[in-house]
Amino acid sequence: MQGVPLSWYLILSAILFALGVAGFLFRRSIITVFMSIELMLNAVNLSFVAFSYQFKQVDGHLFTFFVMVVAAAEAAVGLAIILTVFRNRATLNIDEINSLKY
Amino acid sequence: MLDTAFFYAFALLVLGGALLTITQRNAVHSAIWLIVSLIGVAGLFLLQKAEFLFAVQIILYVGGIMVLFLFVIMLVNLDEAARERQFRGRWWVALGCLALVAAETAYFVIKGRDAFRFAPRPETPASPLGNTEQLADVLFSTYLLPFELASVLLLVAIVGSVVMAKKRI
Amino acid sequence: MSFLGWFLLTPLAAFLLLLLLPREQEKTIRVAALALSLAIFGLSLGLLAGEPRETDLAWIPELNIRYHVAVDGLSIWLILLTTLLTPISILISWKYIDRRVKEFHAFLLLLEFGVLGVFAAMDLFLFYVYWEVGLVPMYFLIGIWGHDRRIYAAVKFFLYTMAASVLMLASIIYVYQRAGTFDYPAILAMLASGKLTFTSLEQTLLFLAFFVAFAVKVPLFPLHTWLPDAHVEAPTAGSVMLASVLLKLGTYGILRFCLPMFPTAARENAGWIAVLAIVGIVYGALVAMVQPNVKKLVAYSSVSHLGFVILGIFSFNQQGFDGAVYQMLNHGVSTGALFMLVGYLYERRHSLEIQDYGGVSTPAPWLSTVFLITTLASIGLPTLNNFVGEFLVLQGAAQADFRWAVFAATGVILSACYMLWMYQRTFYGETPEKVTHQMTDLNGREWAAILPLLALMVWMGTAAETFLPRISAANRLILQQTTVNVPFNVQTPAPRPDVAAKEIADAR
Amino acid sequence: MPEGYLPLFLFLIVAMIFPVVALGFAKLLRPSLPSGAKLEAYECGIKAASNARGRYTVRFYIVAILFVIFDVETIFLFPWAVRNQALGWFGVAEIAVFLLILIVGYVWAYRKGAFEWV
Amino acid sequence: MPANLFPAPVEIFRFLPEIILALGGTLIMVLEALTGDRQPKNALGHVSLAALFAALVAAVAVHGSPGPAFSSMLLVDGFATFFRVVVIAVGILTVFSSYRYLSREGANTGEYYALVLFSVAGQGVMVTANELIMIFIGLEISSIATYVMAGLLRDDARANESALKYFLLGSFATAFLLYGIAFLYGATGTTNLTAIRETVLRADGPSPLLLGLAAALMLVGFGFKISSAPFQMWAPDVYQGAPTPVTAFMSAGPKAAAFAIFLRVFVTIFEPIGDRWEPIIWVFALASMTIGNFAALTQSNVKRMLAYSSIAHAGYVLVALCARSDIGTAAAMFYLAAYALMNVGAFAVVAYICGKGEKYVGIDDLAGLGSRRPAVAAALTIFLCSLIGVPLTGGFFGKFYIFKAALESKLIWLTVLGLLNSAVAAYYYLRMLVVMYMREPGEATENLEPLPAGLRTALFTSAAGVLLLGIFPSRILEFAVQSAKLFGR
Repeated sequence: MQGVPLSWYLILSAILFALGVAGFLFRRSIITVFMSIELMLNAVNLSFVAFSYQFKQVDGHLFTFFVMVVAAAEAAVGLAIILTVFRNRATLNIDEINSLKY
Repeated sequence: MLDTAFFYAFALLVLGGALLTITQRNAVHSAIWLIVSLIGVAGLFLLQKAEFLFAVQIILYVGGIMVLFLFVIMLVNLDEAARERQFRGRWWVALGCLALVAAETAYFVIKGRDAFRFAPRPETPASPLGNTEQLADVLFSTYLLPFELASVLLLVAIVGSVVMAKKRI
Repeated sequence: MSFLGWFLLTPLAAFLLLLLLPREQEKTIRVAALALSLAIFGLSLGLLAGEPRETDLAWIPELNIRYHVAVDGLSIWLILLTTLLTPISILISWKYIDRRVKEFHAFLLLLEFGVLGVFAAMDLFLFYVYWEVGLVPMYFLIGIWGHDRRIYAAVKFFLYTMAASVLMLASIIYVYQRAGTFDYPAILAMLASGKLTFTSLEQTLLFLAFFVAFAVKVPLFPLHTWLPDAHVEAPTAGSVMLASVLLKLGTYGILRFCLPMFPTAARENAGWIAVLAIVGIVYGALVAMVQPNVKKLVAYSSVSHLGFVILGIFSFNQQGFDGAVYQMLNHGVSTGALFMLVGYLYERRHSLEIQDYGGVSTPAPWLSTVFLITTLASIGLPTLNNFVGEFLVLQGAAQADFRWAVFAATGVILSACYMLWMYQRTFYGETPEKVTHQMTDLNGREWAAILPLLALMVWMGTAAETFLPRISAANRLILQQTTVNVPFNVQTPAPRPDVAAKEIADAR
Repeated sequence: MPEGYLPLFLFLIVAMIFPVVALGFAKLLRPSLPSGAKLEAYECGIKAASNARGRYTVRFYIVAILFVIFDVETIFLFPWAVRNQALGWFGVAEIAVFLLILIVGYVWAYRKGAFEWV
Repeated sequence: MPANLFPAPVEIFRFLPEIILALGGTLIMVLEALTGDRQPKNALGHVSLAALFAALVAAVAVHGSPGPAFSSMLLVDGFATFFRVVVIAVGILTVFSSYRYLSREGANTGEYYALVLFSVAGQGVMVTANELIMIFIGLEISSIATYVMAGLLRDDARANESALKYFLLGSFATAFLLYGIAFLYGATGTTNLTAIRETVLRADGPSPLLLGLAAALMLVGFGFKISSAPFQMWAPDVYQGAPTPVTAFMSAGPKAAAFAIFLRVFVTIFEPIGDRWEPIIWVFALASMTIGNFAALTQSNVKRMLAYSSIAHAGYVLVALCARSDIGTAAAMFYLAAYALMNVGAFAVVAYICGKGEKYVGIDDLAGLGSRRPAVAAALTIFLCSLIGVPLTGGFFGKFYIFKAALESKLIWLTVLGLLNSAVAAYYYLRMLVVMYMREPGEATENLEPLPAGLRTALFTSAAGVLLLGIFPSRILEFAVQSAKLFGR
């Protein structure tokens, strides 16, 4: 197990997660916000595989697989919702979608 | 030694792609950089002997979801959106938060270096089967229920997306 | 389930029965409501006779909450007063209430159910349930059938009581958690036998939480601002019930729960509470003097009269207690009668301002004589009911601290001033022509409503002996409970350092 | 790094380097004097009427969604395919239930006109 | 390949309610596909009701044989059955109150009923899950179904926006939850809750630091799902934008299931590091109560006001969680049941009043309901009294029991502040009572169509339920205490 120690993978996934969170909070267009969610999910997958490589068992892989399946389903539904929002309103800019604020 | 080299290469791909995804003005460029980042992550999976996940990552994420993203970007022709200001409020706030999160993670890793002692796992014998076969055994025996529920999940996704996308249902 | 258990549920049954009647026949609804409330009054007389007046059933066994109701000398007369006044208030609102008659009578009976429950509850949880249930119908009575600023008054009434009683709930749970049961007699037994002891800080905090909740209801001086609004805006029946019964919940609560459970804290705080009571008496009287509106005047007079009751309670002696309880009954009768008569005037003249009246005695002689008797009763003329109560309270207060009695006596004089001055302005002097043709004398229905109260005033004034023995028996028991733990003004039990410190340290 | 995949990566690296080098050299060597006419989108000589990138219609999108979902379904079949003799009838029963539910989805989508290309 | 692992019939029986619901949903979709657009869709509503009632009967029957199923993916115990019944009951009430609403909005499609069934099935899986993967998949099924239900009225801009916000923040929360699960997996090596519990309780268990990190991340994920204080910004917009029956469903069903997994994870697994996360939950509880109540004071839209009130009620349940005792769990269970009933009832009344296109959703639109529809007004009064915490209603007993549990574990300040909060809450609920009874009927209540059958059943069952929980709570309370005692042992 000379390869790369576990903590490097964890640091990498932590930084990736942080980038995803930053992207989610600070980007204006919904598509980029959605992409940062995908980044966060990838960070989670990375740490799962790193832990399961550490434990030499396949459960972690399976969890990652299910996370990917769910991410795909969520992307399909999410983009469909984004589509309906766009059809009703020309912009995809988050700040302008605030008719519910009063 | 070779592994560390590959690790740095893929890590660079992943982090570079991620950083550029969230900073690009044009949505298509963000999508492309996201694909690069996903390929980096796939490489890292491979580095950890998870061939099945490497394949699924490429097919599903890059092949499926990113195609969907590009479709949506094409569909809603985001170029005027590109001209608008992309960052909300002050971007140094973003950097501040990023620094905070990075510091916190570093704190965890350094302080917790010894904390990562895990429950002593019994050394499972390296089974002759390949990664996918092992996964198949586990998937269809102990994790049978999540497998069946995944089909229900996909059914809900089909209903949801078609109901939302179709003009007149 | 003994007689008392069934009796306390009859108002609820009457409430549900009334809901079933169709909305249109208002006549049948009024008659049914009157008949039902009279039946309940008849039943309540049965309480006087039989001896075993207690019911103890398990309601929620897990938390050992029990449907434990009992009646003793203290609460028997208050229950009778409530059951008497409900048919009377239905009678006086025969013409007065014309819209949504069904809901009005339903809420009145629900109010009676809540109030009777409070007087009989012997389980702390059950007491709190009845306390809040009594609140909701009164809120609707003021809010729906009141005058113009009724919504403000109703919301103010609800929030005042709700905010205060929420702290009481916290202390009830705390006592339950320490004692292990809600059953009030069991808690008292534990307190007496020393199994359950509160540190001095605990006892003061708990006492204050209970006391504030009751003081808002009394109302004691600083917390009384909701009463004038509630009275002015409430319909006549609402005012009668509010003045004669709901205000007594506070004083009854203090006597029943505050004193026996936290005797030490009660005695320590007796000083400033008595001062507040006296301030209430004098302040209430002075403000009443300058009120243009009759109902506001009577409301402030209640603040003043109930100041006497509080003074009597916190003088910690037999006369004080007897005087306080008796004064509660007198105030219920005389102020209830006063509000009814003001209601009659309002029904005729549709105005509550005093200057709209004048020389009413010429067109309505009988109305003015009855009004005179009630006014004299409320200012405490001897041979009428308030005199006995006030005299006993002053005697008790003198024993505790002579200065209290001196200031309180001034209150009696002041109340005489504003009441008689008000009477003179409304009933004597020249009669403006609007008054002459609007003012008619009492008709049969109004006579039937006021006569029982007049009879009671005289009966309670002259033959107090019929009522006092039961009251003093109950008071003797309460007095004995408040003294058994600690004689008057002696230092408190040594606080257990570990418990108190730890208690506060990890209070999160 | 499982040894089997080394050639794959070498191939990947070459695949990435080749276009970059080729286009890079071309860009350096050719003259570049851009002018208005040259930069216009070429539409067989006709004057370009609107933005090069016209709007796609929704139905393309629905096909893309259903592609992703049924793509996931096929990926689920991979592990089963690899181990179907060992799993035997038990595996077949599982997969049958899995596919049955998704076939209902397919039939529903078909009846709802998600696939019409009109 | 392990021996033939065909699940024993008892294991399938333990999973029966969810199977019924999923098959019901599939059946509805098949029927929807076969029948064209001409037939009225109420028939599909009845099919969904049949499936829900069958699932309810099954859930009660399954309680007879508790125990793990499907290689301990699933654990049926008192706790699971209690929440299953609550979730299915919420589903039934939602379907009852959405018949009239959907046909009025012209969106009476069969898919709505299928999505309700799938969402309830997802919540059933969440509640009985004994495995982190199951929690995750159950959460996703119920969330995706609810996202789509929120955005069902595609041409209504507000519904779209609410679906979008709900989706983005939902997936954001799920990502945090997953990251927490990853660290939990890393710390203990397994994803099975019972196995994790043993590893954590063992002496040489994982380091509290790693567990703390996992707990913190999962707390963020759960915080979003139950809309507690720091993560509650999405709730008011989403509750206001979504169609009213869906808001009723969202505020009761998924929230109760989210609390169930919150309780299961925090009370059983993170018990050893309890004194680390207890102050955080203390702050969350106080913040939710205060923000929820004070923000609701200034609202003029009923749905938005009820959204803030649901944040406050999430705060009360967090107080029960903060007590970290068996009684605390039982109190939380009881409160969630009472809360679900009164909230769905209140939203059902709003669904009845709001008219086409949700025109009349302001508090003043309730004016004069007391005189026009006394029965509906009486039901809403019961729900409001229960929300305020007036005795003889479920809300009061729930609140009382929670503060009893809190006082037992020395949370004196939290109790006092919580009770004062509920006094403040009385004000904005009273505003609705005032408008309903003490104002002359406005335009909304003037032309109200008669109370449809479905809505009448929903209203009066939930009103009866609230009163039952208030007056005779001992049956349900005893069941909650029993299941809380052997919960996680």
